[in-house]
Amino acid sequence: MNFAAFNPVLGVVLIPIFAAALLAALPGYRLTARLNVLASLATFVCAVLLLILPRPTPGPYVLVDDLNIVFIVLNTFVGFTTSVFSASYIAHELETGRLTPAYLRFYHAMYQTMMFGMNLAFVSNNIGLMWVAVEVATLTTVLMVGIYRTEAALEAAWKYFILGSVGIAFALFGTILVYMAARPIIGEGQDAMIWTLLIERASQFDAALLNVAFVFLFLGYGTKVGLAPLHAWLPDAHAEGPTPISAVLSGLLLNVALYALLRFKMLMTANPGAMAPGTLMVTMGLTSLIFAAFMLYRRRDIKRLFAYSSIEHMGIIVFAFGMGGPLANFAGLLHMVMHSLTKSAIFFAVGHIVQIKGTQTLDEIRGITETHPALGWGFVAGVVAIAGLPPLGIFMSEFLVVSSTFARQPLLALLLVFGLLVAFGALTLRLTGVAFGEPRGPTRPAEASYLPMFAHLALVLVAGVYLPAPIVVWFQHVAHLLG
Amino acid sequence: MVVISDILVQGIQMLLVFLLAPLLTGFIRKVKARLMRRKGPSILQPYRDLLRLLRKEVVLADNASWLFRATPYLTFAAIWVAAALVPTFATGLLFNWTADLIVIVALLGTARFFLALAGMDVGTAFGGLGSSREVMIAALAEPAMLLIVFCVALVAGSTQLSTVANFIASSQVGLRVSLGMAMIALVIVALAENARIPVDNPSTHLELTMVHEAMILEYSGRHLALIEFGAFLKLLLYISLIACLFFPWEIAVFGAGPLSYVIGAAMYLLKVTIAGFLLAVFETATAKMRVFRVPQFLGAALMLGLLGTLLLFVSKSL
Amino acid sequence: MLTAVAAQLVCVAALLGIAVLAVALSRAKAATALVYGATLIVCALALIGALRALLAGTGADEIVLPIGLPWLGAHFRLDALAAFFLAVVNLGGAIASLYALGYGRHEHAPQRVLPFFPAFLAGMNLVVLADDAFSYLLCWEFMSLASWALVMTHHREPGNARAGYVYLLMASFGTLALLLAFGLLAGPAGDYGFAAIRAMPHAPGEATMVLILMLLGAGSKAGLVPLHVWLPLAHPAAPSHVSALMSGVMTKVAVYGFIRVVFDLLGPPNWTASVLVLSLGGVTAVMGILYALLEKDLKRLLAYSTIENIGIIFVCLGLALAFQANNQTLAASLALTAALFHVFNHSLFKSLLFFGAGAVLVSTGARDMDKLGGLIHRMPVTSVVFLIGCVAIAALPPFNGFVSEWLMFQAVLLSPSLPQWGLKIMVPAIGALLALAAALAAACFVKAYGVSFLSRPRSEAAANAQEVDHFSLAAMVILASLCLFAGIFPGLVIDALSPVTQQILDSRLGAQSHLPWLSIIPIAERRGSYNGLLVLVFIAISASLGYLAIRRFSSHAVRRGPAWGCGFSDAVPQAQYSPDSFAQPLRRVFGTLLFAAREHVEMPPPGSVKPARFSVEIHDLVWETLYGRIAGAVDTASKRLDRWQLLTIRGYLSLVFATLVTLLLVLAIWS
Amino acid sequence: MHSLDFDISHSLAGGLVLISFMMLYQDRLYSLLNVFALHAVTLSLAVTWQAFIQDAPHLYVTAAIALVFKAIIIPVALHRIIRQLGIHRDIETAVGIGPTMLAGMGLVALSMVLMLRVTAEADALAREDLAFALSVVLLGLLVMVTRRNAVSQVVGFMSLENGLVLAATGAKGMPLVVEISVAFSILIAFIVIGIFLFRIRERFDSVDVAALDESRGERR
Repeated sequence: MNFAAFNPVLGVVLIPIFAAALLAALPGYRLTARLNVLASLATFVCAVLLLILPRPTPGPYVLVDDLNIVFIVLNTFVGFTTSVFSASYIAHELETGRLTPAYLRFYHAMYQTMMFGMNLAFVSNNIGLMWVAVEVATLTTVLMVGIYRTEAALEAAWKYFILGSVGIAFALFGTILVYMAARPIIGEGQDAMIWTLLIERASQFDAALLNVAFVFLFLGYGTKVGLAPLHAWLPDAHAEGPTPISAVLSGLLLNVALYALLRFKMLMTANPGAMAPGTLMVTMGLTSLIFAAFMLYRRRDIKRLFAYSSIEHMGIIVFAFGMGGPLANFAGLLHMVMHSLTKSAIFFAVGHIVQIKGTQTLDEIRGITETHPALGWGFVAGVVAIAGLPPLGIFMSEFLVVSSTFARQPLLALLLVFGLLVAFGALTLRLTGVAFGEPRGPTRPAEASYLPMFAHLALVLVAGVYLPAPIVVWFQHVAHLLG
Repeated sequence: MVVISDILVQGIQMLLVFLLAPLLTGFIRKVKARLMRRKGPSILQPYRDLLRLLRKEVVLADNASWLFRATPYLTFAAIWVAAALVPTFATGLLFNWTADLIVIVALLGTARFFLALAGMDVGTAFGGLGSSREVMIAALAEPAMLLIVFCVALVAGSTQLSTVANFIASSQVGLRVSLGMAMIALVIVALAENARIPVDNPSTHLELTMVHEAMILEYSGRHLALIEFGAFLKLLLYISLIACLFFPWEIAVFGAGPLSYVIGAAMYLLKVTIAGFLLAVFETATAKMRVFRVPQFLGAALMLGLLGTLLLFVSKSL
Repeated sequence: MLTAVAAQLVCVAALLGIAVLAVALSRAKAATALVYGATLIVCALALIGALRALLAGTGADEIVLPIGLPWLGAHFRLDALAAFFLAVVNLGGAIASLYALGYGRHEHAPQRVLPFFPAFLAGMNLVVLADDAFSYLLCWEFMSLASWALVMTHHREPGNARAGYVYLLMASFGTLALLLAFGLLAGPAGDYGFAAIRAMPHAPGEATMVLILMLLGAGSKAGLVPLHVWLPLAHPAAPSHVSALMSGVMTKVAVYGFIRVVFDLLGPPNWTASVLVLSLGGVTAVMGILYALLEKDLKRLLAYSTIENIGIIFVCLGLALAFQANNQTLAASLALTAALFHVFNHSLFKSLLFFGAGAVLVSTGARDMDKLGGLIHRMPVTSVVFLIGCVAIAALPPFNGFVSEWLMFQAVLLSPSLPQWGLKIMVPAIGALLALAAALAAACFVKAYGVSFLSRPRSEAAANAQEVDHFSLAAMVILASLCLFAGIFPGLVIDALSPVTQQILDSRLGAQSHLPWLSIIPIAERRGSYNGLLVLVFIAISASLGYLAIRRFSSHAVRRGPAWGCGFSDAVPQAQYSPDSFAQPLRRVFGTLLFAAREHVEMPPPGSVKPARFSVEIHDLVWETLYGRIAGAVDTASKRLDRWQLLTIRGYLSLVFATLVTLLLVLAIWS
Repeated sequence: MHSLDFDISHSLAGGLVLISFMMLYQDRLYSLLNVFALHAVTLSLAVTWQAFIQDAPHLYVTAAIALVFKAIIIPVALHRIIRQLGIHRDIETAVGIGPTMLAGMGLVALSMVLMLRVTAEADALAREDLAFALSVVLLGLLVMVTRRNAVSQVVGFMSLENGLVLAATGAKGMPLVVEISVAFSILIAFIVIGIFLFRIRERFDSVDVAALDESRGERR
């Protein structure tokens, strides 16, 4: 096969779906786990190739541009590390009998299907296809959340499912409205759903129709992003599913929905008559941030805690994109990447901690740094990073968001700072409890590799101090694209 | 040559305060006794007391530390140096520029610091009681003192005592209400700092009412002599200070010749005598107040100092 | 050849390298000696570099590294101001390392200290060097974070977790305030470089806002009342050499931040700004020392006293602002010199005192003064150096603390020349507050020294205390000698500071070191002068004269006997004055109002054999009124909002529905 | 011809809104299901008409799905579930019928105001269609929100989805309509199966709140 003719886009999309089929068929834990890792690695390699090789020209279904390549690379990378983590995590679950081999097969197949859905959503140039892909990803995660079949897990999955379905419906209605707006300009048929064409002609669309469309899209995809008050499914889904899924949910699925939002936001900004989407995003972002910040105080479950922290960070990111401008967009993009890496690292740590302690209740986990120094300090580093302390990456983005906002809209910045501080207080309070103090509960050593966690943390640390110039240029370009 | 005469004058001053201090206390005691229609001891009695104490052996508590033994020397030295820095009969002494009014106050503070520590050293309830009350009084007296300094410095544009004395003596000043207030405040501070009635009673030995005496209760012999001497010096110092700041009449200007030195010295003696007499009259006529009334007493000084400063601003701006 | 700033950065890199090494070595036995030895050497080198930069006065030296904020790079700059603070930081760091060579051996969890100690030092160095807003904040938070990890060293001890939590929260609050300040300074375009900020004009309203934010940001790190609450919790919780660094040095880094932004970046201030700084400083000084006075934990007492000293420094800075606003630059440089001098002094004696407290902790295991006493007999060297520290911090001549306070009072006395009535009236009042603070400080340290080192031992441990190791003693002796040195040769220090005032205010005090007899005359001879050396010599001569005379003329007899106890001899040590009882008179005077202190006496009726009981209740009003309420409000808010988390699915759907309808309504009405 | 096209599709879409209102009015589960079947039939008619006038044969598939799946299979299945699970046959309302109707009218007015103004430039057909579709969507959501029974909520969701299909078919030339309607049918099937499997007898919020919190470990 001629290497140059190889289209990495196909790899990104097809490897997961084939792997899913294969994994559904194959028995045996060791083999499937390794295969899962391998498939994820291959997907990641394809994504990197996509980054390096010249971009394919946008077709009716496939688009690769500066914006989505960020998401794709990030997605496949975290997908890969999570699969590594998942391999050691799931082994333990098998031992303790929480999962049976049959369910494990299902789990691996669903994992790859989900990766397929997400990757498809990123590369699709058709807003209808994107919608379908997002829904596929959502439905697979619903199934994974309920995989333990405990009452709480089923309840969480059910809630996720119902709220997700309503979100799906909204997003679809919005998509239809966009089509309706585009049809008189672009003409009937598929062309009116192709993103590259839409954005070219967006300035001529009926602004009022776009407004309504955006409200629906915003609520629809916003439900998946986890914006308050549409977030209700998120904490439960994070808390009750297997931890790798929590990591993927926080680190990736939220990004998928966010990506969709950003695409439509670009459409809105391209139309001079349409309302500024920024106001809406800023409002919802702030609401999510402040609401989640307060919620953090009353959490007793460690995974639920970090689920709320994801809501909080999604709030910040949406706020940043809502503010717009090169600085804030750059910051939002950076924040999103950093959040994905950090939050999944935290969930890796949390997964191990929960397996060691056998409980998710915060009060029963104490003094981790003493009993498990590497894990404990890794966890501390993760929480410190997610709380926005330097020298880790999130600090840089928060710095940019806050300082650029303060110069433009002091009041908003004050609200933002208020939310950040409240959230910080809660996170560090819990951190102090979990990482320090008299150790409590079982203290046996964890039989797990901390490699994925430390890999993420190392990336976050490096990014906090030094961002390579090509990445900066690339992000700046994307920030510019986002307006 | 000049230096030698400078040192000579400075030495005379040091010797003068050294000799005069017990005499002043003797004088005050005598006057008080006479006011109470007692005969009273001789005016030279303080000298005899000191000599007697020097000859006595020292009784040290078992656990007294070196600090306890060093403190008398230190406090005595600090107070003596401070007293030597206050112009008595002449200004512009050789070492006047070594220290200004703030330094003098601080030197007295050093002395008190070590005395209070010594009071804590043996670990009896009395020592602690004395020390803690002493530092309370000092804590309240010092802000008042600073405001007085401020007030005076505002008039004279300096904290250097020689400069202040020369300036006020030069009669450019005239009578100022604010200076009067500052003086009253300084008198109050002086009463408190020297453990005089109504703040403290230097002659009491009823434990619960003691402040200063409780602090030095463990001292005996030559140590006590030094501390007593220090107290005499301090009293003289404050009187000299009041005289120098508010009544610098006929104080000799540096290098003015022996005659003006003599006149200055005579005037100084007169001033000290009058002050001692007034103090004795005041102490006879007043009763000691409760310890926790002292803050109000010193608060008055603080208020006076502040008021004086404000009035000065007003009068200056007119 | 390395430039000066590059050399400093190399030192920082070395410190970070040591930190990484310490992680690797943490289990090794020799790790403690290796790590502290290495930090000692690196800090000493950095100190030499900083002193050379300060004294040579070669002007600013800059470097840009391709890290940090991508389009800006990390700017570092070494000018006179930075050099001075670097000297303070590295002097403190070097001596703390020396101390820790001995003290660190007693640490039972060295792996929790060794990696963070050099990192902490590196952070402080970097803050001072940073020359753009991003690097500055990054290093600032890094410093906080490293020190937080150190505070959490003894995480199992009760209260330490809370201390760390409050510390981290307040640090973050401060950083966010700084972030906002820099956001304002940088403007909407985001020019985060200090050079750009310096060049930009700043509107008066903006300047005031920045000043307030700096007071919040730097003030919370420095410990200005009412942002001080974390300080007395966190500083004592860390190992003592770290406490010394936090109190003696890190608070100074905060002062540096304030000076850098307000004096250097912001340009000429408005005089009203100085009112705020002055009043906050005055309140901080008095409140800090009153807290200290009521404290009976030795290390917390020292931490509270740090708050007092920060207050003093901020008063000096406020004075400098006031003078600068009126173009009285000579007076401004006097006030700034006083501030910087006090920064230097406080770093010396507060480190010394914390080292002493650490020594006491090592040999008795107690920080509570109710369990100490009589250490002067058991720890001869420590007791002498601790005494020197106490005298110095109580601002008594001839030690260094007095010199800076004297300079400050000289500056206060210049205030009548200010044209504004508000300042004219206010400054003397603030001066009186400072005098009160100084007197209270003396009282406080009489208590600290008197109760811990003098009197009779109050516990078995105190009675059997041992002198500490030679490293610790060497560190303390060096600091004590420096205290004396700076006290008797203040002219040298003032001259070393003049490049800083020259840089910031474009004005300097006259050169002092060539004056006869090493006096200092800040403004003019007729205004005021001071000579620490001569005061010391006089006292020495007088004391020796007295001693010689007495040796010659009086009885030498000494008899040892029991102390006079009114007939009750052999009273138990608990009958001595305790820290609480020592503070009682002052508590009565100030506490009723400021601490809502109440004394409860339970006196049994006559004839009853029940013991009488006495108890004191003291309220930390700042904590209760401000922080307690905030915590309560957050709690209530989270409780209220949490109800939205306990809905049924239908409830959640209703929320979604309501949001949708609201947005559509807005759209319908708005468009 | 154009006006006839318009009138018919207009009246069918209007009929759909009317039937949505009827659903709001029902207080018996069985009658609700019947009304829903009517809703689905009307939808199927509307889609068929659109297929006819747009000359889009693939829309007939959508119409067929609507007819077979939603008008027949689902109602029957739900009937059986009600019987088998012994679900209470009254509809429990969270908000009374009267206020619900008022709110429904408000919602319809809102969607009219929005859509008619919004799509001033679009052709009348699409405009009307969208306005009705939005009304149906909002009314469906209203049903979900104001009714407590799980079954009535599913019905609400399905009527919401009918609105979507209406909108999609009304959008001339819109691709993927069939796929979408299939996808939604699967979704609904999942929900129905879920109800059956998880024995959600009465309502989505059948689980007692306190018990739910305990299972989350969030109660204090």
